[in-house]
Amino acid sequence: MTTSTRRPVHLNLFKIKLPIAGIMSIIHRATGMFMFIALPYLIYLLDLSLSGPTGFAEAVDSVHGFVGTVFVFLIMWSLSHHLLAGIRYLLIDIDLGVEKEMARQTALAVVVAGPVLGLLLTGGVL
Amino acid sequence: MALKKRRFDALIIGAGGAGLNAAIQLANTDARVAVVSKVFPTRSHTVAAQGGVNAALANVLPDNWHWHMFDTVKGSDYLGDQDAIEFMCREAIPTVYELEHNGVPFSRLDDGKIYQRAFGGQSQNFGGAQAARTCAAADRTGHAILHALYQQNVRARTHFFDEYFAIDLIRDDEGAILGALIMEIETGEPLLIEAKATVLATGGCGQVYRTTSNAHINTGDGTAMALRAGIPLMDMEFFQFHPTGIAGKGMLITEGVRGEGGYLVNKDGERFMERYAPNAKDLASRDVVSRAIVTEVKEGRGVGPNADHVLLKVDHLGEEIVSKRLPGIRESGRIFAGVDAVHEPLPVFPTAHYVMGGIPTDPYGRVIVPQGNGEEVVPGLYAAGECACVSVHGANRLGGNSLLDILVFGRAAGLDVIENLKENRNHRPLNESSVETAMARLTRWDQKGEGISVRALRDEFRKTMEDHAGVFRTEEIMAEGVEKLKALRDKLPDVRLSDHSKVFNTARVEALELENLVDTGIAIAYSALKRQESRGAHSRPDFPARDDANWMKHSLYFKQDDRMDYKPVRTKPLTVETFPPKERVY
Amino acid sequence: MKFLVSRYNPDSDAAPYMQEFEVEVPRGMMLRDALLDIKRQDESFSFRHSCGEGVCGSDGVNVNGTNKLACITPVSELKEPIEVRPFPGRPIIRDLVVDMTQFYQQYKAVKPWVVRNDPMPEQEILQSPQERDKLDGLYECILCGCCSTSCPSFWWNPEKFHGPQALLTAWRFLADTRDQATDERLDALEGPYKLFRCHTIMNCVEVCPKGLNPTKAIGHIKALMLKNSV
Amino acid sequence: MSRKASGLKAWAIQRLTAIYVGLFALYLLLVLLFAAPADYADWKAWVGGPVVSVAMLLFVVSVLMHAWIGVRDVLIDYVHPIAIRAALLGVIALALVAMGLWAAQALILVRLT
Repeated sequence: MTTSTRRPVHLNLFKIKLPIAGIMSIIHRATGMFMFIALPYLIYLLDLSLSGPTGFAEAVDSVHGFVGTVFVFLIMWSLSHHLLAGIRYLLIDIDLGVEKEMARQTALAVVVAGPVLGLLLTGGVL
Repeated sequence: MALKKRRFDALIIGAGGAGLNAAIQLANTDARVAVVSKVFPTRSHTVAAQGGVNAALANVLPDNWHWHMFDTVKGSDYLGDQDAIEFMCREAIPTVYELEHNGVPFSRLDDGKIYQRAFGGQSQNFGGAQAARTCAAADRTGHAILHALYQQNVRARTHFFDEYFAIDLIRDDEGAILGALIMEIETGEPLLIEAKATVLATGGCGQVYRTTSNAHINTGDGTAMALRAGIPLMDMEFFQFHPTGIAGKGMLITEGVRGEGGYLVNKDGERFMERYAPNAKDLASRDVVSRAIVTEVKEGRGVGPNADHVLLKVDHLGEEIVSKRLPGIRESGRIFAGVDAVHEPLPVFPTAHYVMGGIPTDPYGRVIVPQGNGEEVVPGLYAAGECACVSVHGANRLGGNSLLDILVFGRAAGLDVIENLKENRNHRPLNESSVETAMARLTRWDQKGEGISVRALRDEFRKTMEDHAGVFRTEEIMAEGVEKLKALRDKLPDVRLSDHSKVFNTARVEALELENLVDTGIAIAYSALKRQESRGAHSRPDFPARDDANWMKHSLYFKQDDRMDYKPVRTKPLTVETFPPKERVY
Repeated sequence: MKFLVSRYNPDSDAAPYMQEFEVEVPRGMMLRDALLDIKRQDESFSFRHSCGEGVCGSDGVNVNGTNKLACITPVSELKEPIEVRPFPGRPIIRDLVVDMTQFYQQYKAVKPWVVRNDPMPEQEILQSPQERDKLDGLYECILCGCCSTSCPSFWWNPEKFHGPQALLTAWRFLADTRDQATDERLDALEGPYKLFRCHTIMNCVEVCPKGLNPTKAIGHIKALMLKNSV
Repeated sequence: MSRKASGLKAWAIQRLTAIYVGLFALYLLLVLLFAAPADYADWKAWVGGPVVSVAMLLFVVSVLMHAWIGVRDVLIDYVHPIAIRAALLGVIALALVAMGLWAAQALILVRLT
């Protein structure tokens, strides 16, 4: 058909239901991208903290401010989610939790555990 | 706009088991073969066959093709042609092995061979103990076979016209078939396919009845096309009602359930088949079991609030057997009857299932018509599968013989086309007036204005068929039915579409299908009215006995003037002795 | 009950829109019955359907955001208003009918047939029940397309990513002890696209009307590939 | 990375690096939670330790490889015009190398001083 290129496509993501495992997956991707974007700043902090006592103090200070705390929380959440989701993926690779019900439950667990763990870790490290 | 044309060596209409098995034979040679299907090939109704395919492989119990032949002749109530039946039962064995080589995932026995289950009407040693002859891929045998055949055709690069609807055959003044006019459903555009040989493999026509196990697509397209081309339909009065459809819905519960040990009970919990068929019980032939169920319900022993069905007990088999051998049934029961077969019995009632009759052919798939005192082949036309009548099923088909029929005769037709092509190297000249007639059938639906809707006429027709050409048939009921059906046929010219758009207009397809349903349905009702005996699926309370003296003959219905003709049953097999008619008890 | 169905006729509509229908819902009604009722009200409404019992795979649609087979989806399980749209990501031909060509192409691309180099035996190729069991959960696929059209990776790369359906089929033949083309099949799946666009999102598993698990099949392909390359 | 191997190899490396990154991140978090360095000297001593500094370097390299494969996947999924995708991949590759060198320099300098 010559008209095929003009045909409409239904891809309204607000009208397509994403199952819990899909939600977990897209958060996995988003957290990965966030940490990638945050990498230069993390390396800057590492460099700064190792540059000398002043740098170390500056680095410690910068993560204790309001913006810094929010940043640390986002990183901790991202790390928790990405890590837990990653473990889930590795287990699925070896056929553990690949059945539908189990996959749903573990996905939900990861989505819930991410921010909770993120919050705890933020409190713990700061 | 000029009509678009394509030329092929062979044209196959229908992409179920018969069409695809014919196509694969051709595609494996250098013939140019086109397969036209109104749905994507794996949506063809072969996909719904559950139980299996019969072949005397003797993997489980002793067996040979001669026993299989006896059961088939007996099952046909001695109306089947014994030469064709011998051919089929012999060919069954290599056919099943070929399927296995083609990738069909048959269930297996511990020794690695193909699993075979018990099915109704199958015996050892000419009517002795129950045989195990039905080769199965769990309860999805048709699905497994159809997909494998499609896959083989993809491998062989068969040319598919998916979602094209066949309008009519094109023929010349000598009656030779030159191809067909088809319509691309997606665009609504007609296309003329010229072919040296045309194979009709359009499947069944269960949609003529309101309650049926058949798919929406089973509208008798091929049989109606043949009728319009002046070809008669044979033995159309023999329509099989499968005993175990889900009550009120029609979805099939395979005979394999009874083969695995399931049985029927009435409202008193009585295993009533013991009364109707003391030996075979629930595995008696399908016509016997269907009549028994209808009788139970008529005599007030039905189950449910309306006492309108019986129960199929499976729960005693245990979860392992059910989920291993009958997983699809458990699923269907849950979805459509709200019943888990592992714990509860399934509500069942006979459902319109299979037409034994069809386009008359010889065992090579060639369409044959009466000519003078004998018969003649229609040049360039073949038919195979449910739309054809070789006659291997006679008055009643055995479970597991339909997949066998489509495969054996689809293959035989394909092979004969190959031979035919060696002699006929050129296309015959096109006959323009025939093309115009076919085009008129398409353009007729462009008429605008008020009229009866397709849906209304269709609903009324199917209801009338159910009421007047069902399981039990008296002169009175059927005569009234034929008049009603003819009256409905007369209304066809007044039917109008309100939607005249081109692109994927399913209303137009349904209108074309309606014409096919009407032609095929009337063939059934008319042939039934005329046959004054009870034989196989054709059961007449006013003529309760089989009448071999007057009626051991095939009926032929012609559309023109609703004319009937008859021809003798071929009782002489190819190599063995004739099985003479005997009383049929199970 | 209130139904909202997606309508689009290329002859007259610039874009798809939702149309409201009221359907009376008796007990046990399937979504396909409801769509047929809508067609009764408006003959021009188009959708594919055939067997009505979930084996032919014709009537996959997107209902309230999830891909389902209409004929085995009880209306009672759906939340009102019931919104019915065509499969996501596929070009719409008309109303609920989409162009599945790409999906079939991907299926054909995995060479879905048993390849046997040894000469065929006169009888069946032997296969133990345990070997045959490996095909369970694979061969039952009905090509309805629910899985692939719910897969984000397939939405973004339908030309290059095989999609869950075709990969399930690929594993169906890799797992068949009769097949002798393991290396060729694995080689053909290499590269970043055909197989490795799968990110284990598992939308496919979520929607398969036959309860099959393409994710598991894909995992088995990857594992076999890894095993054969070290 | 050869064209032929860019599927399986990338997938395998993604998983291998994930395991290492995950384990080391866990260790890092435990240290920060329960034995956080009190001051610069503490911090420098810990990071500059022979085992930790090598492990840390390996961690950085793993993170960068993991990120490369992950970001590449994202671009393959969403960015289809080949020129734009190639340009983005180039920029990202450069950025990752630069970040790697930057982190390595910081970690090596702390060993030397």
